[in-house]
Amino acid sequence: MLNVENLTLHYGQSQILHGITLNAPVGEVTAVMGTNGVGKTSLLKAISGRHPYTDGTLAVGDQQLNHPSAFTAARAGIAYVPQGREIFPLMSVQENLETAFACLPKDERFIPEEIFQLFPVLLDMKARRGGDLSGGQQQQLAIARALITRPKVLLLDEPTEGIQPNVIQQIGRTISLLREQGNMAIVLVEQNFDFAYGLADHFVVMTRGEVKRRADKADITPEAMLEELAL
Amino acid sequence: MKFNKSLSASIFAGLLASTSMVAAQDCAEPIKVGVLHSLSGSMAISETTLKDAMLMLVEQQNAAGGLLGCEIEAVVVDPASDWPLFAEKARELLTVSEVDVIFGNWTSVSRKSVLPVIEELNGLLFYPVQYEGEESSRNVFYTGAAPNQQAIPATDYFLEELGVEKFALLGTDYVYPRTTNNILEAYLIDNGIAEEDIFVNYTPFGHSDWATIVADVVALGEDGKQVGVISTINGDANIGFYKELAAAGVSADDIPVVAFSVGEEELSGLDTSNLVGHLAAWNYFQSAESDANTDFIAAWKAFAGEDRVTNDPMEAHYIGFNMWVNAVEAAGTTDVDAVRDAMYGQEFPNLTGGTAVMLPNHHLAKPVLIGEIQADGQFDIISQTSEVPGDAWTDFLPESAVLKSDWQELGCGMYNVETESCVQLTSNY
Amino acid sequence: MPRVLILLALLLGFSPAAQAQELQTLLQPHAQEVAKPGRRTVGTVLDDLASSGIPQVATFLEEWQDKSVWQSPEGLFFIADEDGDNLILTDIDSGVETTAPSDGFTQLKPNGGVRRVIGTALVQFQLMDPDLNRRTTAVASIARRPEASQLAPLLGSIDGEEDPTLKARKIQLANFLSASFAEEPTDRIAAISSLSTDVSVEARAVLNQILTTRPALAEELPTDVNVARVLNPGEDMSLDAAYELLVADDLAAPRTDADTIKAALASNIINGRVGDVPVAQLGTTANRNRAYAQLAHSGTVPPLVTDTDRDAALAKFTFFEIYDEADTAITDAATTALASVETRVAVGQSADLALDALSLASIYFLAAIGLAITFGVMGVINMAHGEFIMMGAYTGYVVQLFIPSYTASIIIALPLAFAVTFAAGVAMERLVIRHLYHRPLETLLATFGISIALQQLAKNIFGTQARPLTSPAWLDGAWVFNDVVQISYIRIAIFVLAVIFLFLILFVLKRTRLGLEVRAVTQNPGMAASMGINPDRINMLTFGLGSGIAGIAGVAIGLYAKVTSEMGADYIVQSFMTVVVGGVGNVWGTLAGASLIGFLQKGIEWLNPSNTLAAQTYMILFIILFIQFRPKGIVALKGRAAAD
Amino acid sequence: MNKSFLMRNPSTLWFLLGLSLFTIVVTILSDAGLGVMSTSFVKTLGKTLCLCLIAVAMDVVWGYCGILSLGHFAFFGIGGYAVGMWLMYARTEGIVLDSLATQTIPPTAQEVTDAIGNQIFGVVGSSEFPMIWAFSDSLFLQLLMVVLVPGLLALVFGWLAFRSRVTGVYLSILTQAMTLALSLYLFQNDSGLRGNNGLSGLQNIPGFENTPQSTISLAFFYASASAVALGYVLFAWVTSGKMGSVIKAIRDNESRVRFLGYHVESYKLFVFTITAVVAAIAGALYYPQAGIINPAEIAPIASIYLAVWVAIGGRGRLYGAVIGAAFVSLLSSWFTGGGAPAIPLGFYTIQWTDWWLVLLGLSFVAVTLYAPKGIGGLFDYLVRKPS
Amino acid sequence: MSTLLEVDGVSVSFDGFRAINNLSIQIGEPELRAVIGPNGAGKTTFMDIITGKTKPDEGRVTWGDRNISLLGMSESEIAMEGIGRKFQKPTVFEDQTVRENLAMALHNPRGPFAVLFYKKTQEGAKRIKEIATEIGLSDSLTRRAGELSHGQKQWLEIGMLLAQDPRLLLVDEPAAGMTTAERELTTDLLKRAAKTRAVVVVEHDMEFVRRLDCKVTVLHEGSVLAEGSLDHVTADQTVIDVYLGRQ
Repeated sequence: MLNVENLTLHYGQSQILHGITLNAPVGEVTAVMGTNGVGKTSLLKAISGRHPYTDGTLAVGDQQLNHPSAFTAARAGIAYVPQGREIFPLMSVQENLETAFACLPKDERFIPEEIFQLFPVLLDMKARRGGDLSGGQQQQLAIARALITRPKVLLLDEPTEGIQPNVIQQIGRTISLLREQGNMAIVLVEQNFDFAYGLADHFVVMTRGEVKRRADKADITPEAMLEELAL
Repeated sequence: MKFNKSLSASIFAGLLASTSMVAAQDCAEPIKVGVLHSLSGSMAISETTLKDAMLMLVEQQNAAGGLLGCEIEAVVVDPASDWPLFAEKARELLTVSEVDVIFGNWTSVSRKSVLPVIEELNGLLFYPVQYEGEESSRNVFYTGAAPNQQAIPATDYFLEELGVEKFALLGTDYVYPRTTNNILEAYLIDNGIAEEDIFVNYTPFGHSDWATIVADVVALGEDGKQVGVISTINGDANIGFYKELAAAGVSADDIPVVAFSVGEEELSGLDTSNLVGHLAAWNYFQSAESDANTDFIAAWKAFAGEDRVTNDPMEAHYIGFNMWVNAVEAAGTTDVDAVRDAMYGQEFPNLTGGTAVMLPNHHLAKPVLIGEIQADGQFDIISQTSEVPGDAWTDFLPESAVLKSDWQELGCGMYNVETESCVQLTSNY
Repeated sequence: MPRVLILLALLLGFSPAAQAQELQTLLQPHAQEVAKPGRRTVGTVLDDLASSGIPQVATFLEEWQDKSVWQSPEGLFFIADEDGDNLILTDIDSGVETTAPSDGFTQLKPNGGVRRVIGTALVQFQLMDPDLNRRTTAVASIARRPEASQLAPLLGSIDGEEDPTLKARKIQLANFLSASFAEEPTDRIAAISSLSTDVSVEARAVLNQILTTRPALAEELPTDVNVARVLNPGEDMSLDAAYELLVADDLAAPRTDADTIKAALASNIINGRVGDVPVAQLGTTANRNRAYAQLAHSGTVPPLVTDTDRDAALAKFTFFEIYDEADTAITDAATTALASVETRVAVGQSADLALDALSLASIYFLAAIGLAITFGVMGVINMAHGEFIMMGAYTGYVVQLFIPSYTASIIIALPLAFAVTFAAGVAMERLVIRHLYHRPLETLLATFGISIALQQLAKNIFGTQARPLTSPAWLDGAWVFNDVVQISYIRIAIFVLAVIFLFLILFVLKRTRLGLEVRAVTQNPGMAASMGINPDRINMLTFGLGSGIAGIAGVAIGLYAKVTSEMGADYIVQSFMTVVVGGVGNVWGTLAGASLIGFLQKGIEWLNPSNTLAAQTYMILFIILFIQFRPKGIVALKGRAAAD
Repeated sequence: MNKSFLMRNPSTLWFLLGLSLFTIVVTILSDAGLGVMSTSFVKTLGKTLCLCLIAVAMDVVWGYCGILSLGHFAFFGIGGYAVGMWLMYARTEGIVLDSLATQTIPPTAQEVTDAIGNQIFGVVGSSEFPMIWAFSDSLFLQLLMVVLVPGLLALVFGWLAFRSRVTGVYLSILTQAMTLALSLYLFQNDSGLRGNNGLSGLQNIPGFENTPQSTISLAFFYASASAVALGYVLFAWVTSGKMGSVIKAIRDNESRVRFLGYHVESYKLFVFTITAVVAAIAGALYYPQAGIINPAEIAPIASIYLAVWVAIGGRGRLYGAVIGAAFVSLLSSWFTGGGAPAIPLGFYTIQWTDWWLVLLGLSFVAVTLYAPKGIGGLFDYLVRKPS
Repeated sequence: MSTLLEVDGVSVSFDGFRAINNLSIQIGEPELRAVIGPNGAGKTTFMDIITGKTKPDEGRVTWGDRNISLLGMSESEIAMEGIGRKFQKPTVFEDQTVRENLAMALHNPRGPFAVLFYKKTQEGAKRIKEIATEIGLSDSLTRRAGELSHGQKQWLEIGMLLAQDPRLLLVDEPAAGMTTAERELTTDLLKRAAKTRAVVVVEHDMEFVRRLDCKVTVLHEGSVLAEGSLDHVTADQTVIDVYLGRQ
């Protein structure tokens, strides 16, 4: 579903990504792994249009996206759950969810039942301000918000960062549910090794802006994977 | 600059010589009349009209054969409502364009800016607007009203005819209202009005929030005395003032308002149906009935447009310009000193009937008119005095009462009659 | 004049018999006074007319008051109507209509003072008139010039009055007249006491008139007069003023002022000296006084009255004020009533001041609310905001040119002004501001450029003269609670408009899709874009909204004040201060800022009512200090603009 | 400020050379030489030089230090008022003493003061001698005021503002409010500075009553040129060395400079105050040439225009400010003076007095959008090799 | 090695989020210290607290031989005490030359008037030259800082720190965006600097930290998780868990 070829990206004069190629098939989870500062977040920013990439191609299905701006990327079906959640702090949970309607035609602008089934806590918190939620709740809100756009590609950046274990489990269950539904390609950037390894179908290991290793889950043991990620 | 000017002048002269035989032989150059009125900035509202009036007068004079057999050329400059620029442009007119006379200025501050320049260069200025007096310059002829030709008669009307016992003096905070109100306060106290029965208020230029002030004025009536308002409010601020007055239901029968700065032009900015009966005092109203006025209005509308109105400063320019033309003809030259001498005693018919006379103190003797506002934005003249001689130094302030201006006999604009000496030959700025 | 006299003689000769009955003949001896009446002198004519008993007198007086009476070249008076160059003349006696060319006729224009006197004379004819308007006019005339003689007819007319409002008014007036003029002191006291709850200016006038005093002095305080209070020189009046009173009564010698001394010295110079002081040394006050003392000693000039002399003279006398009204009971009653009224008036004045402040606050709010969106929410410094206000006002003016009905024109002008300024705002955002989002200071410069260009453009199109923008008749006048507390309808309308806008904007921001997207973009533009919101479009619409509101504010401001090309400049600095003081990024903040500024300004004005300019100066100084100590404003909130 | 400083800054030398050349040319063309340049034009040039000086000050505070002050014309005006008070007082004192000398009795000091007060304030409707004028009899003290009053005002205002870390647009609005408050204060007749009329007749220099204005204007022209030269060198010195580095660094990244150990607020205050003082000196030289100063001169719009001159000339380059101020103000007077020929379009004739402001306004927009470095940037582009 | 800086029991919260939680760290003089930790561990906030940018809710920060408290001092005062800081994003003054950048940072009086009348000295020029050589920019002294490559800017910023002559150098991610060769030079630079003073380096790149070869402090959720040599801490199971997200 998501096809990224030879993507390069600069911050000012310094090159952050050196020709990344990434293919995320629909209905599967592709995990991008690597220690801090290897360019994982930059990669997601480039795909979601939040930071312009320098060179390379980006496509969602058959649709070529030529250096999309963030909102064209979103409307093309790339939903982005950023690191740090980026909830709108002064808006209620309901309003946060409704921001996603911008991607939808008028007659589809409703919050599907399913969302509250996935994240029942949001139903209780509907009227609360986004900024007042706990980190875990915010994370769920961020994912729910992304799902309402009916995405073809879901980009998740460190969804477990700073979140208590039970919520992590819940998020994990949600992701596998989404994978099973098979409506979207999921790209997961994660430092939590166990979490990532548990969910992913494919791995892309990055180091210093380059792809160091790519592998399907079947082809690599956790130990080998850890070896790749060694500190 | 000068080089350019003389070059173009000689080209112009050459053109004249080759293409036109209109000018008499001794007219190498046309007689130049400087027009020093703001065409941009805040004062353009009032002054543009005067520039147009001057152009019309010059055109009429040229059509009537020019002056001393020469064409008259109007040199128009724009001091842009910027007071220092008035001095600069006046200097330019006198030294670069070498005009023979200047007609110009509206605000007092612009006149004060120009005074040192024309006194230094011995120019001649005709100033057409009603002003606060307390000034006399050898180089200025004041064709507008001095306080005793507008403020004092209007106050007399209030005292005599309307029986006003308590006065609200409302003004914009600048020199004309300040000085006029000082004079009026002294005058009212002389006429037996107690000091506590005089309420004074100053507001900024363009003030729009009048509710409180109007309420204060209405409250003045609480001791049962007849209240009257003397307004020296300037320009746009009047619109808000009259709107608030109308809204508060203050009719001219309850609290009459007489204004010194509201003319036909100012009234065109608002609906006057609620203001009928309020007053203004001037030396001229468009509604004055005389043949000269009918002709003047017709000529003006033909020149400037059907919807244009005439007003007092225009009449002042009309009289001033014609007097100057006659004085030049009497002197046979445009030389400033000769023209000045010829100016004294010049007579010219007013547009309102009667005759204006130029006095040795450089002011005119003119009748004072009081008009009531009508629903159509014109004034109904209900009182007209005989000619009142303009007085440069008011008799109602102790410092000024001892001063006298007489350039013809005494050769001094600021002559102290007590010490019998001339305080100064230049004017005070 | 001689010609008039001859004519008069002719007239008299022709109809000697009708002389007594005809108004025209009655008027002719007074012709000059009728043609040019004066307030003080017109009384004799009116007395003659009133006592003549001629039935046409009332009509004539009304027409005269109405400036509808003309004098023919022969000196005869007609009621006339202008019809082109002709006059339709109505004979004042017979009512016969004729037509004559208007040449030579002069219209009689009695001035306001005379018209008022005529009105008083008309009272007796109009008070019982079947026409309600005339009765109302008569009552108004009484109110303007209350006289003792009017009390009886007024009381007589009350019972027959059918109109309840007018009847109440008549009773009120009768009460005023009784308080001043009733014969029995008890009647007067009763009337006076009933006024103690009436805060109207008229009631206070009645009471104050009863309590008028005059100053007096005597060696001993007299017991046979109604003394209002004793005046202590130095406390209640200045010592010099008290001494002046003595001088005026020839009870003391006048004081010698500096000019008199100087003049005396100048006329007594002998051999270059005055006394033993050389003229050259007379440049100090001390030396002058020494020289004068020597002159006084030699008897050349009257002696100097020193401060000690003055005080000694004053000590011999008592100064006091006497009521014009001799009856103590009446003045006491009036004093009590007035004290009660004045308490109520003070309360009323505070309320009125608060209303004025509220009104001013709503005007500031209206002027600033568009800016609260463009500057407060988006962080764009739009110096042309004032010009958008101006554009709105001119839109209102142009609409009135085409649509004569003021009501309809305002209804059309409001949305049209919004549309015009919305379009202007969007155009400006697209063409200029979009490129400058990261350079806020330069937005200031660029929009300032647009501001002066728009201002000059308006001058070129509409001229420099102020243009009329007239409110519909139902907004004329004021809501009058009483004579102290009142506020004009147009200000109420502006207040209502401000409230509507407050809620409208809150509604748009909180309850609409646009508002949701605006808030999302404001709080986190990047994330908003990632949710599929086009920030460019939102910025454009938000800016358009802010500008559009400025346009509507312009119509409102134009209605209550003026429409000129420079009107926007009057509001721009204050609008920015309103937003900054209130706290950027919050509509409630703007409300708080406008209220603070409005109430502050009225408060300072109240402290110094004669100088409005000073109030504005101190208000701004206060704001400068306020921002120093609370840089984020009253309602501080984080927003995109708050970041820099 | 030694020779080596100038040697190290050739652009300053070039500027001084150009200015001297300009002065010489003006002298030759003026009445002192060939007489083809009118006195009014010499005055215009002298005034323009003063505007260039304040523009240079503005450039330092804004272009170099990043503080967009919309208040520097207030300081300019205060300088003008301070000098104007002495000029008015001294001139009037001369007249009054002459007139009183004819009296038989010599006047007392009080009479002299009263007469002066009446002369100066009588025309604006009062005759009290306000406290503010206490030092107006002393040229030295008033000249001290030129420096002290704006300096203190800038110091206090700046201290308050910088201390509470009001920056960016907020500071601009605050300085604008300061200007507005000052001009409103001066508009009041009660301020003791003659309200709307301001101080006039300033071109008549006491003690030089018989010197023709052509000479006086040339003298002021020289004084203005010297002030510009000195001011330019001063600011070139301030902005060139380490001080320049620090203030430019504050403009670019205020907090980084803090971490370098510099007390940013003191630097801002220093720059704000010293430019305020120079602005006041420019004003003190300007108004005797203009002849009149009044509150309208201080209106907030004047300070915005000042910023515009600097923006059009090019921020961050001293010569840019000079070019901008000279270019826009001379062009402005050319257009409003009717110097530009009207353009007939057949159906409409473009009169530049009407359309000049529209053009000027749009050119601000164009400069901000397309030429953020202004004319100076263009100049740089032509002079320097592109790097 | 004496204690130069002592952070003791410091906590700070933002909007309810506890960024630093009872953090205690001691830095000696001279010392080279690396601070590592996953995102959000509080590394940058730690530096903010020391340099006065953020005021802690509780705890003490004492400095130097006289144990003065850094809390309550302004940023510039702390800098003058001898604490230099390099930010994550290189912040050199791009409009100015390398020499000017360095000169500004030189340890000299910082008052406006002292700066205004500052005269270039032989000594200062020599020092600039030395530092420029140290950071490998001796040929670029007259170039505008904006023209430098990313790595050079990082070095320049380190050079500016050195010019300040601080006793404590806080360096935030010096190697970000650098090529391998540049990284090596940077480590050498830091190691040399640490010979005479305390240097604290925050860095993600383990390779880089390894090359620094110094004591490592691992931060996690606002407090110290482990401390010791790199080998020691990377062998620590809790550290591995934290780094790999296996709580």
